[in-house]
Amino acid sequence: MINKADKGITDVLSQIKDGATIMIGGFGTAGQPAELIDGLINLGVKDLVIINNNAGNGDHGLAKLLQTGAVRKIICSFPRQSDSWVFDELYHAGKIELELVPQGNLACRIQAAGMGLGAVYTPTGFGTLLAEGKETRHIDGKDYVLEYPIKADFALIKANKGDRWGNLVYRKSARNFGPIMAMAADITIAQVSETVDLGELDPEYVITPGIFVQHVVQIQPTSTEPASDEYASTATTATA
Amino acid sequence: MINKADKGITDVLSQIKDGATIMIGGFGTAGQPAELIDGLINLGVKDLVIINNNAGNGDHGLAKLLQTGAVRKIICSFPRQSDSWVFDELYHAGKIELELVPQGNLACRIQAAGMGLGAVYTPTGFGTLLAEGKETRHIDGKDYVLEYPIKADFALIKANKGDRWGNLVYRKSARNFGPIMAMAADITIAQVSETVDLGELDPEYVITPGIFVQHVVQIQPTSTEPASDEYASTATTATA
Amino acid sequence: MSHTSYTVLTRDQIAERAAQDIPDGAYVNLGIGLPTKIAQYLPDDKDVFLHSENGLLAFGPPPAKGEEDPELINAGKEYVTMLDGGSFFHHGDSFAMMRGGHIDICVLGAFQVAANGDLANWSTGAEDAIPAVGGAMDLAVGAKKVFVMTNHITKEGEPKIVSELSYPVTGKKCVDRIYTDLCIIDVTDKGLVVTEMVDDLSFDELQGLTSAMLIDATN
Amino acid sequence: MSHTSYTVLTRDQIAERAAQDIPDGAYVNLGIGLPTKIAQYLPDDKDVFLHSENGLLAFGPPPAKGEEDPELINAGKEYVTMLDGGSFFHHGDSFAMMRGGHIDICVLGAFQVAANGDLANWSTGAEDAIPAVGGAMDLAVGAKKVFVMTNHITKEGEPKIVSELSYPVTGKKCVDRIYTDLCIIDVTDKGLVVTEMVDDLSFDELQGLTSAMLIDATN
Repeated sequence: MINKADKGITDVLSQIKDGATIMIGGFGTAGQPAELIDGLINLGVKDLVIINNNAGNGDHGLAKLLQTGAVRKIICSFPRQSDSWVFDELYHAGKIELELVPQGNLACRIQAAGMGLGAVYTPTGFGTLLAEGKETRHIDGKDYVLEYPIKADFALIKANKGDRWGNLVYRKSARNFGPIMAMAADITIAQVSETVDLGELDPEYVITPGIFVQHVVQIQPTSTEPASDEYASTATTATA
Repeated sequence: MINKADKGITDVLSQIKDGATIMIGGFGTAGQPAELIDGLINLGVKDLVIINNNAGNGDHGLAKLLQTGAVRKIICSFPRQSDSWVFDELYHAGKIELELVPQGNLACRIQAAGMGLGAVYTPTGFGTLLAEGKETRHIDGKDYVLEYPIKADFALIKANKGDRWGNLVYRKSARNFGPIMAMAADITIAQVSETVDLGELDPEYVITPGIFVQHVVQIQPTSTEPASDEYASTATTATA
Repeated sequence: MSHTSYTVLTRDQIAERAAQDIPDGAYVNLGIGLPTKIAQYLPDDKDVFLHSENGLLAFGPPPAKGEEDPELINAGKEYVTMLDGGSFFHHGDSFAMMRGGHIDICVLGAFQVAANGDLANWSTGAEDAIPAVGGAMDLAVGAKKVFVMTNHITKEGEPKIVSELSYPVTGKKCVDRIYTDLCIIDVTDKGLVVTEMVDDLSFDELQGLTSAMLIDATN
Repeated sequence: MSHTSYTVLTRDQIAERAAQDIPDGAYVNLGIGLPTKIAQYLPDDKDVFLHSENGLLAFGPPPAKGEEDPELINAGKEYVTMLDGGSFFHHGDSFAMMRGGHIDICVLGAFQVAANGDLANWSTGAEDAIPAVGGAMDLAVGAKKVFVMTNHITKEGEPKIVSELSYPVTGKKCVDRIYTDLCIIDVTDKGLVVTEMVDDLSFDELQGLTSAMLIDATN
């Protein structure tokens, strides 16, 4: 009997080793798996390649992970934000490698990985600095850039509800990269606000079918504070 | 105020002209928009290119459309079935052109059109007769075939419920090609079993957002018979 | 910037004017910053569907104080609400809407627009700046119509509408129309065609503030 | 086909044997026809997730008489049911599961399997036949493991396991294991390795019914 929700954060994350390539869901803080990131920080692995839309905000979550020096390279579309000082400093000090990808190409390359495609011709970025040195092709009157899939060893994502087979539903704009990252990683770890019984998620409305998810970790809500502090931000409060 | 559900079948279909390329949803009869196809037959347009997984069953629906001689070419993955005698006869008589596409490449090429990609490298079909003459590439240890998007002027699909903004939900395995065809056609016409008020479809569970749908046509259920005769099969019973 | 006889449009006035050109039923992406203001001026009797890159269609105005949901934000990371008939989807589908030509109109800010419709709005090319692009390049190539909303000249008085870009390009030949605080310009095969100007501004004055050649079609 | 001393497996026995090799938690696509039978022999104490090309995951056995739903069918167009924990999705996602390497095992029928793992199962190449391929080529290249389930020889007594295909290929070097009514063969870098045979069949007899070279690993 398969139970993908039977382990705690520490246990689940312990599979991640130095040098891993890790997708992290979220657009800004919405959908960012804060507790999984904290768990990753506690794990202390190094030399990571991180794929995320941004490069962290403030001093918590992804920014905190960067601050520990654990990240060798980040692939993202929008690292520069008003509160991205952690990344800014590392970048200016030459301590982190940046691969800047237009947001839609980021999404599309992640999708290509999940779909098993070898490469795609995308119109985005043609003729720009971000396509320099890349192969291009004129197809049916339009110009395209050849882009390769972005795969990952792990995807850490945040969903709203999950069951023991790994089926997931999300909440509002926290969905963003979750479903496509789940498809592109060898091992997808989803933190959820609620674990539900098999059959509680309507098969018509499962957003991420369990085939794309290897672990479901329930995060215990411990406060009713809003926003980024919605849930306790220490990994040790996690239960499964 | 936008109401995409304000026209009947005849009215909506009258935009389709000779020579149109038309995607038709369905896998076998599940998800086949029977009433829209009947409407298309009544319309009497000629020289059509049809994209569907199959090439019709029995003497009704898509098979009946083929029988009228309206179809110049069909793009599909599985035309040969126990009851595909209409297509079989046309094909053997050289009266219809067939482009045979592996089912996953059919899906993927439809998706590529909806996503605005110029082409994709897919592993499916490499080294087979169905990739003969096609460009190939070895990427990261694996062989791929270059495949181009399949677009259409129209998509005729079947959904379960729709609203006046074109949002759709489907029913069980009748979903199949519906959502991806809706994304790949200039004009998508969805027949639905029920038109619901705006807001009745939960935004978390809209499967096809209205941006991909131009017309919603409600088919009046007129019998409780099972299977392919679930609804009246004449276009004239349609209301919107 | 010195002028005597005419009054430049405020940011709100540019937004209000641009809003008039958005037809009923349009699927629209409003870029972060200035273009976002357009939402306030969309008439109630039109159904205009606002799209946001992060997976929202038909979102509505900001929530009431205290009703903010950190998981209901737009691409500018502002709190929004959902209209009845709205939907959520993942980033793949969201950018398919953009890249696949399903968005009717996007309105973007600009550093520069060139005479041929080239757009620069993602990077000034400054050596020490951290590059960031977001969804700008996707919108530029993907939307059916690309509108730009911008001040006509920079704070330093430099023209933003130019013969050729000096800043790094976001999208080639992508801009269809430019709304500035001075005028409206259609980007056409014949060149930049001015269709409206603020009162008391002469075409020659406008040309003087523009380093690309303009064509007067205001009368 | 003539033989005296051994008994070939029935179709059900092949299915039952193959079912034993499907581990708990596997995502499995059972090809139309013979492979479909495997579903009947999956043990109840295992969670095996059956996938169908037309957008089903974790579907269950056929419905009771009178409970058939024409909109709940598998790729073989047979009526099925859904298990608690199942899901529906569109064809794009369904083939992403296959092409993207998310399906652990697919079990396919075969016209021929070559010594190098090439599979032919979609066309006999007959001049007047209408070609049809369905999802066979996607499964062949996409699943992590491709099992073939087939009679060892044709009705006419011709070997189906061959040095090189004479029928058009479905997928190159894709087959990992072959279950026949006579034996189980692993397709390896060293060649075709026989790991099990029916009782009273000698390896030489089996080789005689096979036109590719076999390696005996049954003891």
